[in-house]
Amino acid sequence: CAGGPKPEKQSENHDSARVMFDPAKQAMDRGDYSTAIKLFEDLEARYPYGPYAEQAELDTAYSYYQRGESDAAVAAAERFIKLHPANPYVDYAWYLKGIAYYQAIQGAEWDPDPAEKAFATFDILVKRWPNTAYAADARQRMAKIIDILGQRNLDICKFYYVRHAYVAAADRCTTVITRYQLSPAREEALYYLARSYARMNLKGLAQNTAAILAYNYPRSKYLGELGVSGPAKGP
Amino acid sequence: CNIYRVNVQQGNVVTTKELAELHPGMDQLQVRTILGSPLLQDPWHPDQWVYVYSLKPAYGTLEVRKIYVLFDKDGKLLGVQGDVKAAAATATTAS
Amino acid sequence: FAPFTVKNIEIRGLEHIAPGTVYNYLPIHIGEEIDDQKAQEAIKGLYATGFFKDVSIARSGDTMLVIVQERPIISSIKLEGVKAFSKDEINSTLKGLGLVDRRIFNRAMLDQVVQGLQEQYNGMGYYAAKIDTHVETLPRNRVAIRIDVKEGEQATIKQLNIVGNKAFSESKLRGLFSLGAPTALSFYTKNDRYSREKLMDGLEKLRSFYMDRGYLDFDVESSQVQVTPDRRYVFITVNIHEGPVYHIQSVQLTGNLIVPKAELEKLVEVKAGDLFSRSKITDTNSAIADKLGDLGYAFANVTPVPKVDEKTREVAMDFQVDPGRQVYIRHIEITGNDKSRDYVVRRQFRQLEGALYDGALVRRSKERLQQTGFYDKIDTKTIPVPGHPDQLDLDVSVSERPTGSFSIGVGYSNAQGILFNGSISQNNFMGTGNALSFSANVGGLGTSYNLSFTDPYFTPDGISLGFNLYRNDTNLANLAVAPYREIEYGGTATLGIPVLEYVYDYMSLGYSSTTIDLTSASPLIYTNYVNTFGPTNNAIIIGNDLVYDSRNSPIFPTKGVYGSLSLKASVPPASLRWYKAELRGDYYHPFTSWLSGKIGARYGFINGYGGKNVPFFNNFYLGGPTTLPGYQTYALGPQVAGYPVGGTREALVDADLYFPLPGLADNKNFRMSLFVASGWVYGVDPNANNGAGSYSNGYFPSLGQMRTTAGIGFLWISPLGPLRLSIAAPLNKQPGDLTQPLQFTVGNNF
Amino acid sequence: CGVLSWFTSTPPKAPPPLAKGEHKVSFSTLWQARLYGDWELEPYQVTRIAVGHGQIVLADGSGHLMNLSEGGRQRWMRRLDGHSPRGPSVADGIVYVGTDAGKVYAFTEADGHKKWEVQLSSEVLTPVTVTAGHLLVQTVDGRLWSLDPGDGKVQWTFSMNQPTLTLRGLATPLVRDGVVYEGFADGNLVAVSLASGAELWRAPVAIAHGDNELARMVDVAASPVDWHNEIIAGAYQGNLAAYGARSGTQDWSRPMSIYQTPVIFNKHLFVADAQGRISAIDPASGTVLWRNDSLNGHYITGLGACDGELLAVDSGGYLYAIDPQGGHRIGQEQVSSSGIQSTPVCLPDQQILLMSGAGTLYRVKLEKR
Repeated sequence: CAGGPKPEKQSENHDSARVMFDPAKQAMDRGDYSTAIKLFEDLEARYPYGPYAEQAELDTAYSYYQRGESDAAVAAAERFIKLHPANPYVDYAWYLKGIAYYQAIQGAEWDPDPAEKAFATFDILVKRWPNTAYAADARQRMAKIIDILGQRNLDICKFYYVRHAYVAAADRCTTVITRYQLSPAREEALYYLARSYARMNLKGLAQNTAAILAYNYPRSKYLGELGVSGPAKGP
Repeated sequence: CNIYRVNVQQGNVVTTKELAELHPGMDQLQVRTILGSPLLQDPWHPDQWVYVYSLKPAYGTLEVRKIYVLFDKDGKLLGVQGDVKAAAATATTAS
Repeated sequence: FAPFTVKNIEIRGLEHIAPGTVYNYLPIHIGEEIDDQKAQEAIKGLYATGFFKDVSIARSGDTMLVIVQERPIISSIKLEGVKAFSKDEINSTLKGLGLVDRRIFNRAMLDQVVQGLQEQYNGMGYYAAKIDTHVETLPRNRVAIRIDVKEGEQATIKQLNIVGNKAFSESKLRGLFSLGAPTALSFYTKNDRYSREKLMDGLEKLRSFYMDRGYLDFDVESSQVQVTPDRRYVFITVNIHEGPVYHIQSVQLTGNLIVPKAELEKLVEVKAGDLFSRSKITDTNSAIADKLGDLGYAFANVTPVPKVDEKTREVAMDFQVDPGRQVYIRHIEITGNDKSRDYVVRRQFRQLEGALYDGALVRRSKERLQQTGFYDKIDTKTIPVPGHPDQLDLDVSVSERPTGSFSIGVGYSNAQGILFNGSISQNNFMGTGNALSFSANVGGLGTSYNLSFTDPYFTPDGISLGFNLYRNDTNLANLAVAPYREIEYGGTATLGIPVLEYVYDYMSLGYSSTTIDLTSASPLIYTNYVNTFGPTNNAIIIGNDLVYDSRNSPIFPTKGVYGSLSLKASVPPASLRWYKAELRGDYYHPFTSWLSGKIGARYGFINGYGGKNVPFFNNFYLGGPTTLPGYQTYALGPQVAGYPVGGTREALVDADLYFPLPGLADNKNFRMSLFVASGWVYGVDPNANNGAGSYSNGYFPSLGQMRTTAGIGFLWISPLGPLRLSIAAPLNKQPGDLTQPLQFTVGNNF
Repeated sequence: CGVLSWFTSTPPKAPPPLAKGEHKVSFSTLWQARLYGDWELEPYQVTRIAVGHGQIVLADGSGHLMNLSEGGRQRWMRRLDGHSPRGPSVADGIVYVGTDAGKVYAFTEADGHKKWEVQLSSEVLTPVTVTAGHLLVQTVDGRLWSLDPGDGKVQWTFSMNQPTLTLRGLATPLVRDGVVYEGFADGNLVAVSLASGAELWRAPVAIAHGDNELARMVDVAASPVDWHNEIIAGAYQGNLAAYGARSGTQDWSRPMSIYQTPVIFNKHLFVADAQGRISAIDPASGTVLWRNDSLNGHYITGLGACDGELLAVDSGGYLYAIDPQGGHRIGQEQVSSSGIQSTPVCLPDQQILLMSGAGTLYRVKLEKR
């Protein structure tokens, strides 16, 4: 995480705050996060303002994140953002909030809530601070989230397709195609969309979809089954 | 004894009475208030809405009814196609 | 001041907050024009941050002067003298309002807390309560807050007086109120403590009491709460106007009924001639709305329009039905499933996406989710889809319950003494909904190993497939039962087919091999069997169990019915030849939110065929904590030379009352029960062929033989597995019965 | 089991002893009569003992109305629907009584024959004020009723809306020259025409203030008293104020919390406030002549006057004599351990009638030392 902030001129407050800050920082650096959190929170109670307090708030969030307590990390990061919206390290706070949510993601087949919240937080980060050090990593994680959510909607599409609920299947696959185009699930989603349309006797839509599948994925293994050969004419 | 299955109903119920209320030139909002919003999003043709109704009874074959609603470029109703009546859809569960 | 363009912004009075923060919340920037109106906006914006006690904007030349006074930070909050509420209840409200250490202090918030607390104290009848706060300023713009409370005594109700009642006695009406003058039980019910909610709730009960008995014009004209000057006693006066009794003149159904009128008329609970009853009318409304809800009309509503005829004191009821639009479910969003995979939850849903909304299906789906036993909290909410008035999303949030138990432990049961058991079982294995478990038990009765796997959704339609393999080495020597040692191993495959909504049919095929070796004390009946059929026998068992299960939870059911008919037979080419039928039925009924009851019955018989009689090791055994508490395990039934030998017929009936442990009402893993059970195992004639015993095939027990016990039970689903304690007294003990009043088992015993 | 709640409540405080040399008056109980039925009166509401010629009429806590002879012997007794916390009134041979079941009765004083009874809308919590042609009562739902003495029919009603939380106890209406003056639970003193019930004027004796229902209670529960066409009224947690009888304009007002009815004799107004401090006030100007704080914290249940001395009674069952000029206590005696429930009634030859919370009638002799 970022280096310590440059000390400010108020002498009296500055020294006694630092006296409390250093042991907490050392505890964090050696990985003893629970003591670090305790010391940081004591410091904030005694010296609620000033650079050390701000740094303590950030480090508390980071320590919670390292201990895997994503909710507490998110809460600490949010408090920093409200208190110091103009602080130079506020982009780091947004990033911390994002990775705390990201940490709680279990995968495509589980609770989608943390994934959606992580995506929204990273989205704000990359839009407000496009060239911050954390934007690159944030974009990478956003792509990963798109893959996960895309796969999730594809799984649900297949769940309903097998149970003859073709409108539901088509709708879920369309969500993959429209909202998660970059996810690898798009290919299979196009395939199941085409089959759903076929099952519902919507021949025109089925052919369109098959053509788009062929156009985007010329060597897709699903083309054979759809009775579509190679790169047909465009949609 | 056969397995207990559940009827599978999908899509919008559109009655001939509602269809009769449509007349060309209506905008999309008017069509939506009469027919309701289509459950099936057509990703490829923004100016075409597809109202599908399907019912697969627990032990019977799938029966599908579909209605295409077509709009011109600036969203005015052009016309309606499709088997408004309950056409017996061919059994396509074979594949 | 006159509007001017801001060349420079200067902020004064900042002690700790960074200037950047103020700039960020200031809506005005350098180079912009500022006038009074914009200045006001800026001031409002800065106040909204909650950081500042005072904000003002002035002009000096072309610089905009922003003068602020920071609000202090709370460094500590102390709360003294609170006894009526739990401390953390108050702390969480304080936290909610932001009155926590390290937060910014705001006088208005403190007053709000004090007022809220006073309001709550008044609500609970602490009329003499006094709350005062001390805010002590500390260096570096911090404050220490102390709230001390003198609660005083809680005012008790001296008298609840109802004036104007003619049709019903005052004591009957007072019974409707949960508050009133002190009674012997007041120390427990606290009914003599005044609170506004209790009064309002009582008035509502009074109103529905009258409105359900024909008093259409009933009205509570006024209700007064009076307190004595020393604020120790409260008097409540309720002045009512009963009005005449009304009857229903006629009932009509109007509006767009969607379904044929006759179908809805069946749901109407009031008919001409009945007394007017508000609850029957509201029940009719919801019955019709539910019926339409099942056909997609989620927003159907029914307005009962009464036409009152003062003279004849009759009311013509017109139920106006407005179905509203048919509504569809677009998406079902499942959250909170941090263990079960999405499809494990989704497959329990009878309501599909992209389909008409059906209230009954949603209710049934929630019930099915509960029956999995995977979740302890299930909330479903319908959220309208923006822009599509006729579409809803169904949000399902579940909170998972630990479904697995990895237990290596020590068990104890009277029957087996110390019991070592280890089991790994997980009925939501890797979140797939499949159940996998392996268990090993070593105990006084011998050892048993069992591996079982079930996939409840082998096919999308819900056909389940399960296997289990087992090996039991049993030594009945130290039981009070006819001693023999038995080694049995085998396996079964079961296919579960859903036949109706609540009905499953399980077809099973199994193989088992049993080797017996007798001891010197084994009764003649056993030695005869072994001599004729040899010590080792195997069996190919085909079985069909038909199960009806609508219980609301597999662990602690309080509602629903469980019934099963099980037919099993051991068929050639295996050596054993028998067929067995067992019938079981349990009916659960909830009396109140915490009290529920069950009546159950079990009957079974087993016969040999093809010239072979029933192998004694397949006999029915009854007795013990899980079947007939109060009798030793397997100790019921006819005895041969002082040893119970089980029987080829079993009959058992029981009635139980379930209630939570007092004080632990909301803990889901504890339950107590009062029970009466009566059962008997028979079909063996102990003194036939000179004491060697023989099998008679009379099917029904004589009532005299049925042993009955009654007692109290205690069940705790502990991490070690179910812990069962029962104290039961046999009511018609006969000489030679092997009873055991106190029985205790921990961990699963086989 | 009302008694149970008595024991759980804290025992009333004993008063401080008299100052040396001040003991000028002593009381001795002549007789006491245990009344019929079990008792459970309310020590917060002054019960009236009506004294006819040679007879004492009173009501007990369990719904009995009794007529006793001077010597305390019971002459007749009637059972009422509900009980009557504020007791009966007697006027030209007729006993009028209202009950908490909302009924008003009229009995002949001589033989207790019931002339009529009528049902009102709520609890009748005031004794019946009897005037020529009108009976006046107030019910708990804030309604002032005027009934025809002949048959009890309702002549007119006047009502004020009630705050959600009020004090237990209502002001007995005062009637002067064809005008009814009555205090209400919302803190107003209202003048109403006796004949028609039309409102003449209303004056706020106190304005509700404070942030919760309790602090906002400002009931005018003490009955108004009149002095030289001025009406003096007091409000709980409010003021003691005087108003022109005709105009309703306020002459003077003094912040004080009052719920017991003040007493006027030899040109002084004596009043006991909610904290138990007794003061003497010049009714014309409202200035306080003296204030006796020795009974602070006591629950004064009634004020009276007898043989030139000021009398006070409290929930501890003590009867006090106070020098009207100097304001210090000159006599005190515990008449009953269960609190005095009625205002002291002064009989000729220095005798005082008192009724205790547990339902015993005392006849006490006052002797000057």
